[in-house]
Amino acid sequence: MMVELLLIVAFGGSLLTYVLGKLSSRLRNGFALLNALALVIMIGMLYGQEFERSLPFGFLGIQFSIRMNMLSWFFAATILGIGLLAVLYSFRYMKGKERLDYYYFTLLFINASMLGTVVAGDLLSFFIFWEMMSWSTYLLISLRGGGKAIFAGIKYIIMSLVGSLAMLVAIVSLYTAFGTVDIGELAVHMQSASLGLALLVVILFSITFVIINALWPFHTWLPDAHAEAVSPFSAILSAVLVRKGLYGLFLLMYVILGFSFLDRLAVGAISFSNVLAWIGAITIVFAAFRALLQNDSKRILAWSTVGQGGYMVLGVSVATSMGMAGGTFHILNHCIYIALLFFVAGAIEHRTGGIRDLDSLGGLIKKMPVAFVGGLVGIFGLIGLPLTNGFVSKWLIYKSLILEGRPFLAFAAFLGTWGTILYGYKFIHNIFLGQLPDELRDVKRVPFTMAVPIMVLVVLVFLFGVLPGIPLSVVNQVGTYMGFEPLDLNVWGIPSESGTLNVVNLLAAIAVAGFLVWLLFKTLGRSTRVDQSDNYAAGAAIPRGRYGFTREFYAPLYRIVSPYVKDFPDALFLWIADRTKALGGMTRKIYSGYVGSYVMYIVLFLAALVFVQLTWSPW
Amino acid sequence: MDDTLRQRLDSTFDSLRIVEKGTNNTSIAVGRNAVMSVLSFLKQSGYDHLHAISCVDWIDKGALELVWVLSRYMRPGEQYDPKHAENLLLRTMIPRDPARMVSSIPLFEVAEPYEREIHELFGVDFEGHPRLIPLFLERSYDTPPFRKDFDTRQYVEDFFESIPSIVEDGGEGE
Amino acid sequence: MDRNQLIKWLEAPAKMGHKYSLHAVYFCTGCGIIEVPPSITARWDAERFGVLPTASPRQANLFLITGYVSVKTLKAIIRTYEQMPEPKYTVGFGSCPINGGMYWDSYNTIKHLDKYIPIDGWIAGCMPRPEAIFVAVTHLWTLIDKDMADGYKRYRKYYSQYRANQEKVLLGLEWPPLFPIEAG
Amino acid sequence: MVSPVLLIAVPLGLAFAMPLIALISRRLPRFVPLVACAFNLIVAIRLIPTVLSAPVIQRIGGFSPPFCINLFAGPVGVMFAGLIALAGLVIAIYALSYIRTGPTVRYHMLYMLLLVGATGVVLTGDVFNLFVFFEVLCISSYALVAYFGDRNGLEAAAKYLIQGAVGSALLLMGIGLLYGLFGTLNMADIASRIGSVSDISVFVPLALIVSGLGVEAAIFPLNAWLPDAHSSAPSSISAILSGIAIEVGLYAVVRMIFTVFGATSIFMFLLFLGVLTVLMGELCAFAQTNIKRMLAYSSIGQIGLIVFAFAMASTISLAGGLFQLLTHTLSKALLFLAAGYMIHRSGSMEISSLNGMGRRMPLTSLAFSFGAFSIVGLPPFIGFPSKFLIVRSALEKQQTLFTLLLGFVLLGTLVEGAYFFRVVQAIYFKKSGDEPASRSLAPALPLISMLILAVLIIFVGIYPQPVADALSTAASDLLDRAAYIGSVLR
Amino acid sequence: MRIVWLFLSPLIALVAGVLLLGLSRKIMARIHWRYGPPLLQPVIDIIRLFSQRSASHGILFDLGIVVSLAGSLIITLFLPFGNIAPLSGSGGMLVILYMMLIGPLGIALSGGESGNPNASIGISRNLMLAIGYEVPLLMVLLAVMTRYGTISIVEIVRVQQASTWSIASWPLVVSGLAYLLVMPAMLGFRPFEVVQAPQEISSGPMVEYGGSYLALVSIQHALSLYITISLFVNLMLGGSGNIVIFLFKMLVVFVLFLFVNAVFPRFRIEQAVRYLWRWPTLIGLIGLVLVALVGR
Repeated sequence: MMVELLLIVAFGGSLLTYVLGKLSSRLRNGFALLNALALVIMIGMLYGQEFERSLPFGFLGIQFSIRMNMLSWFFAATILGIGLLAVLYSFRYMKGKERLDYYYFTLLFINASMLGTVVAGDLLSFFIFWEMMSWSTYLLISLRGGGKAIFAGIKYIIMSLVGSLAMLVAIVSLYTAFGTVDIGELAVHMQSASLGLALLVVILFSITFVIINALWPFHTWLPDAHAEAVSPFSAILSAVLVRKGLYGLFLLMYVILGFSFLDRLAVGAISFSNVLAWIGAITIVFAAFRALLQNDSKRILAWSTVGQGGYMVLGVSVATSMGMAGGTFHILNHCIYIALLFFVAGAIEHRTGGIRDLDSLGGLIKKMPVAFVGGLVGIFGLIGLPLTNGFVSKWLIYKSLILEGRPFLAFAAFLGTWGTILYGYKFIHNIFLGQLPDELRDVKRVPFTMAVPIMVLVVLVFLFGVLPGIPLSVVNQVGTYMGFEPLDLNVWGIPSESGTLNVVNLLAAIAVAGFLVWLLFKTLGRSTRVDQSDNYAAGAAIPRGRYGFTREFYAPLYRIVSPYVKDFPDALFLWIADRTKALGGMTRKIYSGYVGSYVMYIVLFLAALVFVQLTWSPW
Repeated sequence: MDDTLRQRLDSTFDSLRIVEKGTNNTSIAVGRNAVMSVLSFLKQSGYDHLHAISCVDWIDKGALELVWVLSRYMRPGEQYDPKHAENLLLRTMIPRDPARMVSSIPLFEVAEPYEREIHELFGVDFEGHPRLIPLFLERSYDTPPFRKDFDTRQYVEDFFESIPSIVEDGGEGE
Repeated sequence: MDRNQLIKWLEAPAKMGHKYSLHAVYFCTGCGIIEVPPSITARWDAERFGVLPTASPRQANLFLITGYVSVKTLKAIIRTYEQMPEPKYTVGFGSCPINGGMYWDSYNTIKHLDKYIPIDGWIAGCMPRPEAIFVAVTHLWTLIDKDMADGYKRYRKYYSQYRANQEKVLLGLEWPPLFPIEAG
Repeated sequence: MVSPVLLIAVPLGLAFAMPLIALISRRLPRFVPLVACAFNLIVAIRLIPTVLSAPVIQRIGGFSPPFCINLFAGPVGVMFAGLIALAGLVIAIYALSYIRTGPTVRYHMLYMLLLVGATGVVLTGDVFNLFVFFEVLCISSYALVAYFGDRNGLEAAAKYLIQGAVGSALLLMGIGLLYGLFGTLNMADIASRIGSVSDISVFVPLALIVSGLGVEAAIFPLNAWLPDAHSSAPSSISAILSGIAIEVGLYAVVRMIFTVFGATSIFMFLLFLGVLTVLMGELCAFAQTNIKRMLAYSSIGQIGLIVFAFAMASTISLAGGLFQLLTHTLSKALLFLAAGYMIHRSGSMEISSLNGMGRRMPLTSLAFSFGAFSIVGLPPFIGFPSKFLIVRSALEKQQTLFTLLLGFVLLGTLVEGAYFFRVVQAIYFKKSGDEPASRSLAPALPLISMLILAVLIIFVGIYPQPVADALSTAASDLLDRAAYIGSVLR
Repeated sequence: MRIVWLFLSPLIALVAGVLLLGLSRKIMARIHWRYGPPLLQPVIDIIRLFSQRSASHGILFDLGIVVSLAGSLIITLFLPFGNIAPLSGSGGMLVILYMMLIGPLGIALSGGESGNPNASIGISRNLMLAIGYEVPLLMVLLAVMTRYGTISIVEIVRVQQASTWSIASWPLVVSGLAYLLVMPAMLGFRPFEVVQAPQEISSGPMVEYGGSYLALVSIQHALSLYITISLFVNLMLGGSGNIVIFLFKMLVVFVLFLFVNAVFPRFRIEQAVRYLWRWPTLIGLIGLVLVALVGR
């Protein structure tokens, strides 16, 4: 009964928020927060339960059903957790902007529909929630209005429409083949499915999930959508919504088809997991180097989301229990630190009056220490430094890649990490370090309601980094649900034989070494605090406000790399778009407006009919 | 300096004295207010490179002499040939105390730093000069330093000696 | 490394450290700088004495002013001196920083550099040879030993006078005073 | 049980009584269409349960079937009549406040005649009677297109008239040939005798009738009149035209092919024609900047989709086709009505002039976006079940040809999604440059009609089950010729 | 016993690193026909630096240095040193690779905080050079790891002890060559000394480091010298059983690259990255392909 209640509260909540918004904004904010909190508590109570129940009402003869297991619980928890933080964050961020009722309604509606996709027991309800998610996201991406937001919105909705049409055809062909859309029954039927049908279903489903997960050829909508969406929503968009594609892949690969079946699909070396792995690898490298060339704080994070998506797919496609655990755990980690980074970018944009261009920011560590701590920890998580959660999941992915003997994939992953280091440092350096420009002198600190989500996520990054056992036990249960034997792990790490990961030694070593060096520094060194203007400039006094190096931070690398990282899928899609527009223009010529030709069409049509009948008489 | 140029100079300008000292060392002395017209005339006839403007302080004559050093690299109609470089000095006398002169920037852009230097060191005020701000010196002096009547030793005596050396023992022990 | 060297090291490591590792900021002004390259390359090799050229004043403790000091250069010298970390020693190289040298009567050069920044050692001569640098360095060792090379202490103690002189010559500096100046 | 003939008789009577009512008071005739449609709707709803079990045959003129004109009130016919009545009612409410200038009495009379013609075509069982009602329908729509009397209104009506006349001529020739061949005009009678004659002599009348009716049903080569007619007619008229007139024409084509001729071999041709119409409609609409022309071209696209569904000739596909027809009627009517008032407010038909309409007319733009989302086929709206049924029927054929053609059709819906979302974005997210965004709602009456349509769209979208069952019985009725002939000639 | 080594190996690393530094200055001087400073000059420098009072630009300015030195210290625990490897059990090569990242990142953060454009230019050059040499280095490391089928470095050393050095074994000699070409860049020696180019950007990130900061950074520099070379020795030259031979091998490798350092001019950063992505990467790729073909 709890899951239905969950859905009702989620959808009902969003509608009620809109209505309450008409009354008073404080009431609406309070209710939105309460709603999100209630959902989180409910999903907490559902932990560990595993059941599948059909719902009373159906749709055109197909019965809907609800399904709760570890996999959907894992995704539902991430959705609702980040949803709660985003709602809390957007109170202050969206204050003073217009159309707030609309914003809160769509935000909660998207959360609810994502929850629906995750909890759906049969493919038709999965599809319905999926469609509702995509058109409400479209409405929220273009919330800010203005040319670029609209372009991003249209681009998103068309690509997600292509995806959902492909999925519709796949679901219906499954329904026609087996007469049922229930995931459980399909898993049984699929073993006996004909190869042709299985291939068609796999290809169509993976098109949808690759588009939403923004993997390499179909990633082009993500950077625009992120750069134009409001920060709380781009946090949800990149942390959770994009990962619905992965939930779909898990559903397809492990629950419905089962991995043994997928190998049968392979012809020679080109198996499904191989292709997916290589797409992931290309995504990692391409996105890492594209992110280097960006100059807008949100676009860098958008490209990093595209890149990190490649890691998860890499981990999942290796399909050993360790790779699987690595991929799943990376989903959780990525959703934590990318939401953190978007909250930080949003806070900066909020406080500096909408400046996102990295060249005109700098030295904000003095003014916004909380944002700096959040940004630094986020970038550390993104890079995967030891003691952060990113390290553990990347360690699992790398280890499984190397032990599976796939060095080139591991190479792409490592290269991606180094690319992340470069653009991660550029993000921190251009915003927080360096000289504080004059116009940013009176920037105020991060407001409290925006600082709380940042701090919560910072604690989470370190907690999961230092005690990986806790999240890994959940990831283990997800792995067992999907048919992998669980990793043997203790709270501190993975004590397996082929190279253990023991985070406690790491933590102890870093703590002791750090303390010793700090002691050495404190006793021996005596230093006086100096203002930023007292700086070495070959004997001259430094020019006010112009003494920094942020423009084209990696200029030599740009010159070497930029010819190879042109975004040609993007150019390809834009070319297709305006070719159809031209084609539309041409076809309109048929309706030339001259009635004589219209009548000629009718007579010609008749003559053709009769002529064809006379000569070949096909009818 | 070829003869044709000499005749044309004599014909166009009246109060003009041309002195030839050896090869390639001719100087033209001209009245104060005819300088600009002679300069433009010379520029048209090929002397388009202004090397420098310098200033000589004839304190006994009570006058400052400004010297424009021009040079020409090709006779009209000929090809450019550095070996045919011909130099020319244009001199003029201006009174010392209201030392004022028309700026030659409209003709020669390059004259700007030279005029600033002469203004700073000789105190000649150039009308029409866009930025007559100090070029080298940190401090400002009542009589411009390069003038002969500026007694540098006296100045050093008054100013630098006046700066007290650091009184060591005045303070208490370390 | 005979016995008493060892004892000295144990008693006053800081002083010994300073003696045998003088990282110098060569302030290339006037004609003195031409003497510095031979002193650090093969023929004279200053590194034997631990003297090494550094890129920025923050990393140095020896300040070598190698030539005449014009009014404009004084501003840069003061800025660099103030940016050096605390136990720092300055050596005036050549006669010009001592008393103006051959530019004694020029209106634009600084005559007695020690009126503006404290100088610990002088090397006489109108362009002393590289060996003179090493004489100065060894002489500086003895000064450090006897705690007489206390230029930086004098600067801190009489900073108000130094600052007054500096402002008198340079008509206003673009950076705040290094140490707080008490009233008057 | 009330007899179906009332469905035609009462509105006809009222239509002709309109001038008399006009004499009584100037403002009364506006309410007559309202009353008529309401009456029709009630009668249709009363008839549906009885008809679902067995069709009602109504003899007119006392003779036994082969010789008299009989009405065949099967489930399809009655449902169509109900749909026509419903759409007519809603648009009549809309027209109350929309049509103020010009000869309003004549407008309402023609409007009534159009509805009567449509109901007649749907219910008749006699070929010639079909032609008569078809003519009534066409002529009243020619006249109504030219109602505003402006330049392009007249020009569009003239073009529509010429093409309609050619179409009707072909139709008449076809019926004449049929009469010459079989000596009877009763559909069931012809259907029973169709096998006894050689193929080619049957094919010619079939070709003539199909292309004749096809002109009105806006199938690809024959629909050149539609973009001009719909865009220059008053909005309420273009709503009723693309909502009712095209569907009725399509019903006639389908009725002729399925029951009267039973020409199953022509379906492949219809299939390709449907796909072609979809692509033509969607591509032309994609390049449009005028809102009403765009909606007109999108109607062509939707009609192509319905033809594609009918051409697959299985019960599910017919049910899907009928469901899509219902979706199109409701949502396209809603779109035209909403667009009507937006153009009324912003002064020009260009899409760019609709920028920022979301603030100025919030409810109308909300209705417009509901219509847009349901036409594209997004879940909570009525378009989704119909698209689902069509996709299911196409895939049930298990043939690669059908999957390929389905792919093209879905591409068409994708393009349709593109240009509809572009308009929705223009309405909500683009700032309107000129005057400040003063909120002025559309007057009450049009809002009510739009509200009814919107509620219907969402309700059927969420709970499509009863409508789907009714439509599947209607589809099976359309399909089996024997039952039709049996029930009529018994 | 392991606890003793836990504290001893960083000290040994420190001493070895500082000695290497002192030796490098001596050998460079000898190459320049100069007498050169005493061997313990770096120690003297560090003592002098610690006694100096310096200027700090904020908490991150101090913390960054502390983190980078702590990071380098920790790596020495993971790297086997002769037959001693106190913490090598908990993580293997991947942890080492990531911990090697903490040193430069710490200095980058504190350098950035100093607000000096020279420092920022130095840091961006450092990161670009890093991604330059990481491409071939990763290929080499992956070749080694796939060749020996393990990610624990102790395992790799043990296998090399049993059979031949990996630089001598067939498929890895190509990777060894690539590793040799990349070593000057990792050590920051002359052909690739773009990061601390004193003449161009006045010693890059270290422009604002005063007394104790410069001391800590030079200690960290010595440690990273030690780490890079001991990693090379462990992976390629079979990291011997006892400490003396291990140190000797390190000395040989170090002197080899010192000679290269003494005579080469300095690359521009763009030339350096183009070179690193051309020849060493090509050789590394061939090595990796060979290892993949030869099979585990």
